[in-house]
Amino acid sequence: MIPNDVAITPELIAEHGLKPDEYQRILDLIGREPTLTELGIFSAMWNEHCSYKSSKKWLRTLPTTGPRVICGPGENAGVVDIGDGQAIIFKMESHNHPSYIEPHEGAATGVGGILRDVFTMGARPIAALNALRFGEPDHPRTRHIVSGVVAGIGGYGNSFGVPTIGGEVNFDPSYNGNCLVNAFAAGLADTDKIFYSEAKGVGLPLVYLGSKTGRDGIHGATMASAEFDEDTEEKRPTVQIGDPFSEKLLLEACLELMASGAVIAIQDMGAAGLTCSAVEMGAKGDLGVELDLDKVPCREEGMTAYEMMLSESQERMLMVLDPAREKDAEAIFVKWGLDFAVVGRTTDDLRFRIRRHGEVMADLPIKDLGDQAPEYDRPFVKADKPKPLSPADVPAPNDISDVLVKMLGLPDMCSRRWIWEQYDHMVMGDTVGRPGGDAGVVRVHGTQKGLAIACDVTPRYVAADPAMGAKQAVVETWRNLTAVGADPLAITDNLNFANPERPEIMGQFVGAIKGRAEACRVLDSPVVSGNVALYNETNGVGIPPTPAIGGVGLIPDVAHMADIALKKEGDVLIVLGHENGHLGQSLYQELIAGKLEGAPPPVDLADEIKAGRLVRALIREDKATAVHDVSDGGLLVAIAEMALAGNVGVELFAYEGRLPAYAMWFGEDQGRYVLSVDPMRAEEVLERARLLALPARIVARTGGEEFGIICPEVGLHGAIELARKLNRQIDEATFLFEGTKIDVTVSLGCSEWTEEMKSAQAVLQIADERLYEAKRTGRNRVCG
Amino acid sequence: MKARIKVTLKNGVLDPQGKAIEGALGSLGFSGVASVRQGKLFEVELDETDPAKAKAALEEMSKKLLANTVIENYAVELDEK
Amino acid sequence: MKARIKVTLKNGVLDPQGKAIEGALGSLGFSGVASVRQGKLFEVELDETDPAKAKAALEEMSKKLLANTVIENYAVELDEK
Amino acid sequence: MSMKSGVVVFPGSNRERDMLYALENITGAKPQAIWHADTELPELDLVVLCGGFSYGDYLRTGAIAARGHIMPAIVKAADKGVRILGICNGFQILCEAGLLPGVLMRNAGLKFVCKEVKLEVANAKTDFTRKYAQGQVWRCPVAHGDGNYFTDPETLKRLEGEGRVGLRYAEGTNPNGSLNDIAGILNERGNVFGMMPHPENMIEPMNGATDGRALFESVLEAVA
Ligand SMILES: Nc1ncnc2c1ncn2[C@@H]1O[C@H](COP(=O)(O)OP(=O)(O)O)[C@@H](O)[C@H]1O
Ligand SMILES: [Mg+2]
Repeated sequence: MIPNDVAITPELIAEHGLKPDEYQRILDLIGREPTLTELGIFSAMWNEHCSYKSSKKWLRTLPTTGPRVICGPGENAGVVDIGDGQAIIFKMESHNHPSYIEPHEGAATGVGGILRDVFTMGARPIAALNALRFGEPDHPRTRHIVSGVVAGIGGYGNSFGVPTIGGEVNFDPSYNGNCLVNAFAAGLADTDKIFYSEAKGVGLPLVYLGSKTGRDGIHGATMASAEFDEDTEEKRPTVQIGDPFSEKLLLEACLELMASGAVIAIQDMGAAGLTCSAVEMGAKGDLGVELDLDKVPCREEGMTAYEMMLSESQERMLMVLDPAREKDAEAIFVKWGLDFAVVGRTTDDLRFRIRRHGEVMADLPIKDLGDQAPEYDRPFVKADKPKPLSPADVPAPNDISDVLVKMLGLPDMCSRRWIWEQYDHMVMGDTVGRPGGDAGVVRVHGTQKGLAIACDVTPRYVAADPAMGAKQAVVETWRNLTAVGADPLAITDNLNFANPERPEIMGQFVGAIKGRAEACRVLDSPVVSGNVALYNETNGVGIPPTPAIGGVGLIPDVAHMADIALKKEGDVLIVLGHENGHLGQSLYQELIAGKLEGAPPPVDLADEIKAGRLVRALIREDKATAVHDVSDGGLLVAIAEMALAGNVGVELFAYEGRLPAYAMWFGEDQGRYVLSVDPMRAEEVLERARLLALPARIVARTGGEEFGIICPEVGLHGAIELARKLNRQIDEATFLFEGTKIDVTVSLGCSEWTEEMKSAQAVLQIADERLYEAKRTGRNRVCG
Repeated sequence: MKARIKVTLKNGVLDPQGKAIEGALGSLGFSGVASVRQGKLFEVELDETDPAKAKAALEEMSKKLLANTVIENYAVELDEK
Repeated sequence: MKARIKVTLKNGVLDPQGKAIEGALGSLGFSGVASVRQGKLFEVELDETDPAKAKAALEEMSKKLLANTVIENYAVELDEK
Repeated sequence: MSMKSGVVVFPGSNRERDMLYALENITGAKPQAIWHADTELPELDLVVLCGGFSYGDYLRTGAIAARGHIMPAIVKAADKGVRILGICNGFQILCEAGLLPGVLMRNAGLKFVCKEVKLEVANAKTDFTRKYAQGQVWRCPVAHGDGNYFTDPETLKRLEGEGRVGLRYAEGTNPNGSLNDIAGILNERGNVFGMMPHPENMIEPMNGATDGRALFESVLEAVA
């Protein structure tokens, strides 16, 4: 048992994560020494996670409103109007630390938490995504973390029954000590049936819903209890276990309850469970809250007030009930086999009062717990802006195809199929854009409308230039939505940074906010929800700044959308957008020069808007049969991904522009798309781009099951040499599938354009013949 | 040599399976079941014949693979011969 | 009264998990593992205090729910007091 | 003629909406949702046990649901010759309830797998496959962690010998290690069918193909 009247020592205060001046603030506010339970409540409310004390000042500068925004940040999730009386409700949230400690359960409960955020507001979840960052693949812990996290995300979402339709994954040594697990969820609700957390009405019952409370996730408390507890039987794990089955029941019960009209306000119990939810509900409604903890359904015996107030047991909710409906409400929960208990009531005295065994364990001013939380204007320094590089500052490759092959085999670039095949992406029957494309798409059930969702950020860009990198993350998300034919609506974000008490980290944060705010404002994509995860740092080594973005877009008619898979032979591939061969901070640079340098690619928001409009129009007019935005790895990678997705080959045309070929193929210039277009329409597409003053050119032709490479000025001999090398490299390259290496073989045929040959067609035909010869004679070889 | 490794959830760790089973037993008419916790049981056959060495190897296996020591306990039992 | 029920796969029934564990143990460098079979362990707390009755109830539970007797065997063990 | 169908909803079912939607879309008649705690079934031509994670898949997949209150009524209906279709978790429940032989074990790869597979119609004379051609290969998604069909050699021989294997994974797409690539089997009488894949998620062009429709159309024809 943890007594309530222990002496509050400086050590105890420190163990609760409170600084001496913060403790002084508590003393000033309540005019006496807090009880242990009260100290616990303050520490929960005033920690970074709940109070946003380091970030609040800056978050206020983000654009959060717009004609479609029904509810911006401040509630469990953001709400955006999608027309016809419906709204999409979405948010992204981190579960980084728990996932590092126990990958499976940490990731699972992260998914559970974000799903609850969405259905607390009255929405049925219709899509989930996840943005993941892991340490380097060879690091001893990485494998364990990756497989646990992926299984945990799948295990929860699959059982709950929400399609997981996308996400992103990066591997980098800087995440060795701190993985990032950011979970996104979106749900659908009627605009007139959205539920909020603001309590209304004095003397109304507060009802506890869901699973029982155990001693899960009581962080500060475990340390504390170890001290107080003379005979601790065993050190209790603080890990929370996810129970997707209970969550599914909670979803159905809550939606039924909401439809019954019994709910006045509702809030899920997330971080700092009962404390945070009760205080928020009361404080928002200018009401006090009284809880009788003896009524709280508990899983374990002898739980103290301290433990109950800080427990982070999952799958729980708190609501203010219309007392006239108590019987019906209870019947619904009994039917679904969940706990339903009146545990308190609202009051008019603005106090947060907790009783246990008839004794008052805490009695605090409810508004001060939230409003008076410390807020910091932390000092920050901005890093110098890196200098833009010219293509010539980055070495040329020995040969281009060699780079392509290596690039496609990079852990950050190889197919994520082994991940998303572990996620049920088909459940609910409305998945129209499966994972593997630019954005996942789900149909709005019963309509022709579609919702496109994508997650993006490129940490190496943000590390080099936080403002530009954060801006880039917004536009990349925006482009991914555009590439499937959606009008981007709004975004949510998950700002993952290291220790904000270091001015250079705070500098990254401030820079990222500025870049983000600008992009959102210009692109008219307000931030409607989000999450800040700071202190991602172990032994002084922090993560690179990783402000992940989740974007949602609307497709008016899913009969007119696009994906990345090439559909047919004989199309031409048009690249739209400015080509400057930008190689600073590119994958190419990392691969060839072994380091990242210079400025990240600049973003031109006005051009983005123009290009986006054109792409969406072409998709809706069915004039582009496949679309992909150009991102990591540049144009050649984008084309290869389209070819691989569609199992249609491509012949690239020789390039005769002003850029060095490697910069053209691997430059990561922003604002670009590759469109697969019927040759009959190519002229029209090029013309429409010209009218917008956007560059566009034909780069390739689709056809064959092969990927052709044209190598000017090397001769047949050179080509055979190159092919042999390619063959060797593919043989040696590591392709990861399901976390294990798989062998890939390739057969290559070569031919030379000689005087006698009349056309390119003929050259290709000969190469084709030789390729088939290579396949016939045993694969994995070169014929020339 | 045959051995058994029992892996059980630590005290206080939520056991959703056990909870569901309790419920199912109740609705099948079994009353008086105060609690059910579900664990795992591994039956292992080793070439090793020295009990002390076998035990040490099994402890290693449990720690490294069979049990998730963040949330689970394990116990190794050798079949006496 | 506390009791344990062990549920194990019958001989000849495929055990994909056991197989995978054998493989994983091998790649972790544990040699000499002839076989691994994975089973379940239920720790049950009963209100019943009479051992014979408790045992009978546990057998019933095993047959009706805890084991799939088509593919699994079970064994009930009471904690001696 | 319209078909009266119902979908049983257990705690943790999660493809009931998909199934209700598919049935209405294909048969033109609104199916009923049947609550697991009921003990009687309405008069129906087809009872569907849908996909999901009934009782969280805890203990064994389908085990707890198979002992639920509604099950005696389903067994009775099966005895009377009512068509019973179990998809995914529904298949697992039918096996646990003894309405179909064998069990669905952990996938051989030990991981949950969601992907499109190819199904081959191994017997096109059943009430659930008659609208397909014998040997026809069609596209269908799977989404399960325990779909590895296993049974003893005699039962397997009987299933094969009596034409009770309705569907098989085709062209090397077996996602779970099932014996003989079995994707779906029938009971002796031919009115109970269980399969792991999800034809209800393959019924409209926007799903990528409409290959799953014929399965429901088969039952529609059979009961007409
Ligand atoms: N963790 C994940 N979960 C589900 N899908 C993922 C995950 N990571 C990547 N994907 C999918 O793999 C595809 C490739 O990802 P990525 O290269 O990040 O796309 P892009 O560059 O277009 O943003 C996308 O369809 C993405 O949704
Ligand atoms: Mg993209």
